[in-house]
Amino acid sequence: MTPAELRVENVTLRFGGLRALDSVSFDVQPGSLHALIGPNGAGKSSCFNVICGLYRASEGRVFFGDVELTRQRPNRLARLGIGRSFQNAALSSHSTVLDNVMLGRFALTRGGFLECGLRLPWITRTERRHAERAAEICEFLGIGDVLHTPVGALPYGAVKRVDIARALAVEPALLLLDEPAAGMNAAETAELAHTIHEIRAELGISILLVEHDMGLVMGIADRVSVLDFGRLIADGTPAEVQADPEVVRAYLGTDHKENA
Amino acid sequence: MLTVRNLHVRYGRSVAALHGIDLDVPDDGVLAVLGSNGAGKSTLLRTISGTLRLHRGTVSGGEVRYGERRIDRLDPAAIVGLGVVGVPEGRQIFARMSVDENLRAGGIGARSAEDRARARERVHELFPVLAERARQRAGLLSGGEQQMLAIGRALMAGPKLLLLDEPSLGLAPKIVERIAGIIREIHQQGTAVVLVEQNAVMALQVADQAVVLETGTVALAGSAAELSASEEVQRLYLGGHAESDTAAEEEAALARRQRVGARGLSRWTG
Amino acid sequence: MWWVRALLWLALLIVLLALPLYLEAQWLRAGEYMMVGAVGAIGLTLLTGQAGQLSLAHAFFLLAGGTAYTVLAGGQEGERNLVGFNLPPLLALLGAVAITALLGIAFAPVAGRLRGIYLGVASLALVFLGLYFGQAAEGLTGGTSTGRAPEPFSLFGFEFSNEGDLEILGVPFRQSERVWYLFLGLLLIAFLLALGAVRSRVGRSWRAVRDNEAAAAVMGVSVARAKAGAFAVSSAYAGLAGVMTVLWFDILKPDESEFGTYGINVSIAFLAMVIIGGLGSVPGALVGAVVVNGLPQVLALYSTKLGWFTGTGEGAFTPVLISSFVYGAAIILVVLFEPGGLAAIGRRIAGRLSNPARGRE
Amino acid sequence: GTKGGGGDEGGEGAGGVRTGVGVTDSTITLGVMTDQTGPFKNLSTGITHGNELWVEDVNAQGGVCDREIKLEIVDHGYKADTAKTLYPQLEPKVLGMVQLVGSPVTAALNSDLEGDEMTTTPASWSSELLDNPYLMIVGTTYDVEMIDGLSYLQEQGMIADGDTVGHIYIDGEYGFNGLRGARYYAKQHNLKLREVKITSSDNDLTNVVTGLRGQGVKAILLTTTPTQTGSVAAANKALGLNVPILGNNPTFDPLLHNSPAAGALDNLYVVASSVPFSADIPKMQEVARKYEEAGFTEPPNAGVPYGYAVAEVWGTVLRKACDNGDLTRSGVHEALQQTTSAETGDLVAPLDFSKPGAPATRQVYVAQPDKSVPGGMKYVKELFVSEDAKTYQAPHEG
Amino acid sequence: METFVQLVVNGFGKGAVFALLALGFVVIFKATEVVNFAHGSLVLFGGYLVVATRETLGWAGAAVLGVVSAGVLALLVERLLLSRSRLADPFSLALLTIGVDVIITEEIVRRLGVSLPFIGDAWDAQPVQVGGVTLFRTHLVAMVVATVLITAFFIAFRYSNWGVAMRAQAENKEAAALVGIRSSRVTATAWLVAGLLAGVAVLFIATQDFSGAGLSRGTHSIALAAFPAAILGGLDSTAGAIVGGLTVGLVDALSTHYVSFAFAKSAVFLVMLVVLVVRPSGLFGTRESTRV
Ligand SMILES: Nc1ncnc2c1ncn2[C@@H]1O[C@H](COP(=O)(O)OP(=O)(O)OP(=O)(O)O)[C@@H](O)[C@H]1O
Ligand SMILES: Nc1ncnc2c1ncn2[C@@H]1O[C@H](COP(=O)(O)OP(=O)(O)OP(=O)(O)O)[C@@H](O)[C@H]1O
Ligand SMILES: [Mg+2]
Ligand SMILES: [Mg+2]
Repeated sequence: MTPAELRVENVTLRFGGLRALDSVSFDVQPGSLHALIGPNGAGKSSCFNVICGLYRASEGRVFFGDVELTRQRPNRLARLGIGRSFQNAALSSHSTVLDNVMLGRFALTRGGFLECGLRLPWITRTERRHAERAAEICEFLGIGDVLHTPVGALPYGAVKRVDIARALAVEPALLLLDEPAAGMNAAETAELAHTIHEIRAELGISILLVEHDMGLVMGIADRVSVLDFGRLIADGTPAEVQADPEVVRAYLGTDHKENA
Repeated sequence: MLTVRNLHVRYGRSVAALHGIDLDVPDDGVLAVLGSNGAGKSTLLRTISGTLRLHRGTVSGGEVRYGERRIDRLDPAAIVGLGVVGVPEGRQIFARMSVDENLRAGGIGARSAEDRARARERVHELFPVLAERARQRAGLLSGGEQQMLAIGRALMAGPKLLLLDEPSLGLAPKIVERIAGIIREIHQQGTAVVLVEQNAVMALQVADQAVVLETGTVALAGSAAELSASEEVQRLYLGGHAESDTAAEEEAALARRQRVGARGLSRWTG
Repeated sequence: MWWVRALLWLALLIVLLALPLYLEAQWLRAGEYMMVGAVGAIGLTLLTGQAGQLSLAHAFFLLAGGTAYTVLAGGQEGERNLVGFNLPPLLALLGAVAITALLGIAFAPVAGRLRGIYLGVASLALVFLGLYFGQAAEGLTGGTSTGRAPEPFSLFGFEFSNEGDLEILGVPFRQSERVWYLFLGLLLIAFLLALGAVRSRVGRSWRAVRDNEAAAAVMGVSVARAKAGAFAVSSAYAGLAGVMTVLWFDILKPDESEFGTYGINVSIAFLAMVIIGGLGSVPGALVGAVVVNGLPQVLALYSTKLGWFTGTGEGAFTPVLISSFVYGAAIILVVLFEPGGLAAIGRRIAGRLSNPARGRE
Repeated sequence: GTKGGGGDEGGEGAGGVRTGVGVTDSTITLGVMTDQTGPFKNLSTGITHGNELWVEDVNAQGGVCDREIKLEIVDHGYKADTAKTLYPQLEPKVLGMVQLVGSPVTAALNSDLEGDEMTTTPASWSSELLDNPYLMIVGTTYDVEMIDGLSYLQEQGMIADGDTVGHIYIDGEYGFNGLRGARYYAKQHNLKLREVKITSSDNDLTNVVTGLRGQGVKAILLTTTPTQTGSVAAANKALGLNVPILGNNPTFDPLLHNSPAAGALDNLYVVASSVPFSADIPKMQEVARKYEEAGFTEPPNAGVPYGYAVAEVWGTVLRKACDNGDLTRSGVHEALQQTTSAETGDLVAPLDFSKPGAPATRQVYVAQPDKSVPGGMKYVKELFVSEDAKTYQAPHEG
Repeated sequence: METFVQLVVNGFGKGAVFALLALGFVVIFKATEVVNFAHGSLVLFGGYLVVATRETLGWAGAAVLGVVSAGVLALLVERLLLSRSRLADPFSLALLTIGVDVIITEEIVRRLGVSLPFIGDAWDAQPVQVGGVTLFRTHLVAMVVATVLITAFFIAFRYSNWGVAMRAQAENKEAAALVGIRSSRVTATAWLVAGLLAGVAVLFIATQDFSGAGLSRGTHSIALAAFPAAILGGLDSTAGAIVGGLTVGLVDALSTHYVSFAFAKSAVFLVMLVVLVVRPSGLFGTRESTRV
């Protein structure tokens, strides 16, 4: 799938009196790695939720190529080629890793209760094929050896990877990652950075990344958008953004150089 | 003074999470605990705070003492009563209660109403957003705001020993700085801290002692400065942070490939 | 070692096939009643265990299914104003299943808005409505006073009743024996369908909706449809169990109070089966049904046979009472010692047989 | 081997009598399917004790047809499913059933009974049951009781043609059959009938009586449980309505005298075809004495004489079958239909089972609660049949 | 009109008792998220002890004993059974209470034998006439008791830490333990209180005025009838218990007369259904809301 451009146009999101997003606009170029950063509560996850249709924008629109996402039901997203990981992982903790990742294949497969129940030959065949692919994705993310372990028994870092694997299992053209490196140490973060690189290089997809680990963001992003109190306060290359005094004030803090 | 001696912990019948941990945290100390995913850091804190049982875990050997008291058999509330208060991994705020009620719940363990009022003031000072959102349902806060609430809630009990499990998780750099500041401040006011962190830079900055756990045992221990200087800590925990340091990244990637023997991921052709 | 498990299942099936040659009619009846329970319990475990929707409406769908079959297969009776369509029994059975599925879908919009115990009690409303309509719609149900006899099931001219002489291996095959095979067949179909669905994308979508609706939606699952689907499937199962119920009783008789053949006690009993068996486990539902539906029957049969608890009079320990105690105690013990239900025990044993646990749940 | 192979098809037994299931050379076994655990355990226990007393008596006199009578008692707890599995176990052991409690149970077993030609006495007096020729109803039916009772009220001047009366009935066989009688009488006498359908599990009828008061009823008819009768009586008084209340046999239980409604029972009239426990007739006094001697702990109720009377009728039928030389099930059935006058020492009005579909009698007593007598009820009118009851046509009659 | 007024009076009178019952559900749910299906059996147990001891202790003594024992039994159930399966989810625990319920109920019904003892001696069947309206004394006393108890709870929940501790530990045992809440003490208290409430309720239920029946299996079913009351008001709301209870009483009374008796029970559930469709967590219940 050739990725399309994601355009966020003047999106405003209100919760009662609170403006979680305030007329936010930015584009994610096809095939690029775009980071969305900002202080806690700035509206990054909310922005993801608007893109995914989980929140209805109060104003503004979001386009993916020609499709207006803000008019789609959330379950259409996967079919449009958008995969997403979650800040809190949002997995079925009693189910196995493989079962969780296979959920990502939902939109790619067919069959209702009767077909599946009867285990028609074509159902079993596709099921097997997709399970192989899911295993391949897990392998790629380094969780291939825990395919049959319930997610609840995994350490946090592995859980985050399962979540990413599930998002990849959608076979997305656009991948949304919400703080994938949270809870990982430096080496693991570096490993993740590499993985993200590889995903983009080998699959040629666009990635929109929310992350607080500036090392990771500045190291791999092509472009960075910065939110603060729901407003877009900066948008540019990592270098530009890092130098922006407004961003330093609102987000990075004074001694970010050493800290980040 | 918290002392951990030869601690063994299991989950269920099959998983041995800790085998033979020894630690000391003096009453005025800050101990940083580093280690990769699954090393047993959270397990260690659960054991100290007495919540291990809630995860079907059991202490299968060794002991934990706080002062003279042996605490590995006490129930969590009694441990809180001794002044040992924890912030669990992954926030675990009371999502359906308001922000304010969360703080109130945190204050239940406090000694007096006065203490409680003082603590609340202080929490609001540290995290103004918690005052602004006092009436909001805690579950609707952003991830970082929830983390702040979790720390604030623990502070409400006026702890003498604070156990923090990855407090910087999901926090913006500026807030991480602030948390570091807070930890220092708490420490100066006479509270000991055990800090489990992935953000080693921050952890080693505020700690005076540090240990590195690897698969349930103490791999390295020493003063924070010593550990910062050690090569392994440099590589695994401090390394990848420099923006330009692609060498470390490469190395890590290589390590991964060797570990899982994975090929790359090719496109799905249907 | 999947073949060990397959062999065990096969052995069980052979035993079940042979039983009518050896068991007396009353034991067959008890067994048939367990099968009725099992079909219903499978439906409920899909809905409550897999899709996470607590339902106490099962008894209502039982009544709906039984009524639908009786009406579709039955004849018009002018004198009593009874409605009937004279359909062939097989068609009537399928019709009943379809009708209950539709009723399930009709309730789905309400169910979709509610969660947990709120949904549970809300669904209880259906049982009370069922009680009311069972009494009021006499043209369909025959009313509480006399009820209405269902057309015996027949398949391609073969009657599952006492009609005609049939003898196999010297054993006269009468209604009890014939119905045993009918129920066994229906149960087998119900069981395999459920198992297949649970292990496929359908089951996966149910579990996803159960655990996190937002995540499920983003992965392409239509939450409303998945929920409605689970409700429809579960009600269809209950409907089939309802058809089996009227065939087993030889009568459709709406209840006179909320405790009866289609009352809250029945809804709760189904819930008990599902939890005793292990929430979400299809084989567990079978075990749960054997415990809950079978125990009182077997205990009553045994105790009269052996002359236990023969006290009459006030305050006597009768078999019915004892089986209530055992039922209660069974529930308590399972929750106390094996919150995962009996299926968890089974899984542990299976886990010892074959090492890596297959991805299920 | 399989379970197949040679059922005993019956044959010639001792004394040249053909015998079948449930009969050996020395015993005749009769079944009792009763409720010792569920909602009807009070009445059922009384009936069972009545049955047992009779068996003792009859065996003391040498049994029937030179055979001892045995009862096979099973408890189904008013659960139709339990009954349905217990039945095939009981069936091969018994000749017939002297007691079958519970309308859902009776309904569930109806086709089995017919298939097995099992003559059975249900503890239910609904004329709807009479379409099954094997069901033997001892006493008159609910519909006839209501008709007789209403004519009693009218004869006493408590109601008049054109009045409004309320009828509270439990949905189901019992209540509906009573209502049938009330409707018939209402039609004959131009009464305005206010029908209130209730369920057997709801006992507080204050709101119902409040409603009837608003409609200006002159009498309240009941086909309810005793508890519900208590509620109606109490509300009748509390709300200042104070109209006569007419209930049929199962509406009264002597336990009502110990309830808060005790003071409100003076308006209650009970019609029944079997006598109350306290009845001043020799046979009843004899049964009462035996009940006391037997040392049963439960307070006696009307179930006891009824249970005794049913068994007496069975005695009559069995003796007739014995005389006919046929103690098989079909023999019993035949004997039943030849029974034109079963005598129970006036415990129950004389019975005639020869007309299929028709109640075996249309005579009733009228009684009123009276705490001072054992059994808690005293006669106010001896056995009688009203004109309306004579012309009434039961649903399966003819 | 007279009929209508009388019906409303009857409805509110019964509603007060339903509110007491609903409060029993609410207390336990608030503290543990467990729906206590055994409430009916606690009600029966309290009643049984009153019956069993009133010969020797006199009515008042027996009533106190009954209330206390129901509380103690509830406490025992919690300590001996529920607290031992701490790792089970609320759902399974609710089922466990069904098991408890079956056993206690069957045993007490067995012990009651064929008797149906009434226990509201102090007020039962002594109506008061005001104008053309009959006020049942049971209803009046129940209203006073319910008002006092529910107000007390409301205050306790609002102004003490008890309420906060309850909800906190209901929601997240681990986090609650970490702030020093003794969850076993909180749950035990909740059960004790719910048991006491059940014991109080039975003094009004097994009466001629309220249920028309003495202590019996039916007493148990009535506790179940309070379910819709608790749900309708919101399972974790004290105010909800009152409003729910009164609504159920009123709907029942009015639909009995204006629609049909047989429909009354369905009517209660239908009203509840409508409320739930509009407010999925009841009138005053805390709304479920989650985010990712
Ligand atoms: N469903 C909701 N209802 C009410 N307020 C909400 C809701 N979702 C988000 N908010 C509020 O909107 C603001 C933005 O939240 P969001 O989760 O988007 O922040 P974020 O940028 O992802 O922060 P973090 O980095 O901490 O995860 C927060 O103040 C949050 O409290
Ligand atoms: N509840 C549990 N049941 C079974 N095993 C568990 C459980 N919790 C943790 N473990 C196992 O115990 C080991 C230690 O886990 P722990 O959570 O203490 O690691 P950690 O160092 O905190 O990792 P992370 O940095 O990912 O939080 C891991 O192998 C983990 O899989
Ligand atoms: Mg976020
Ligand atoms: Mg951890």
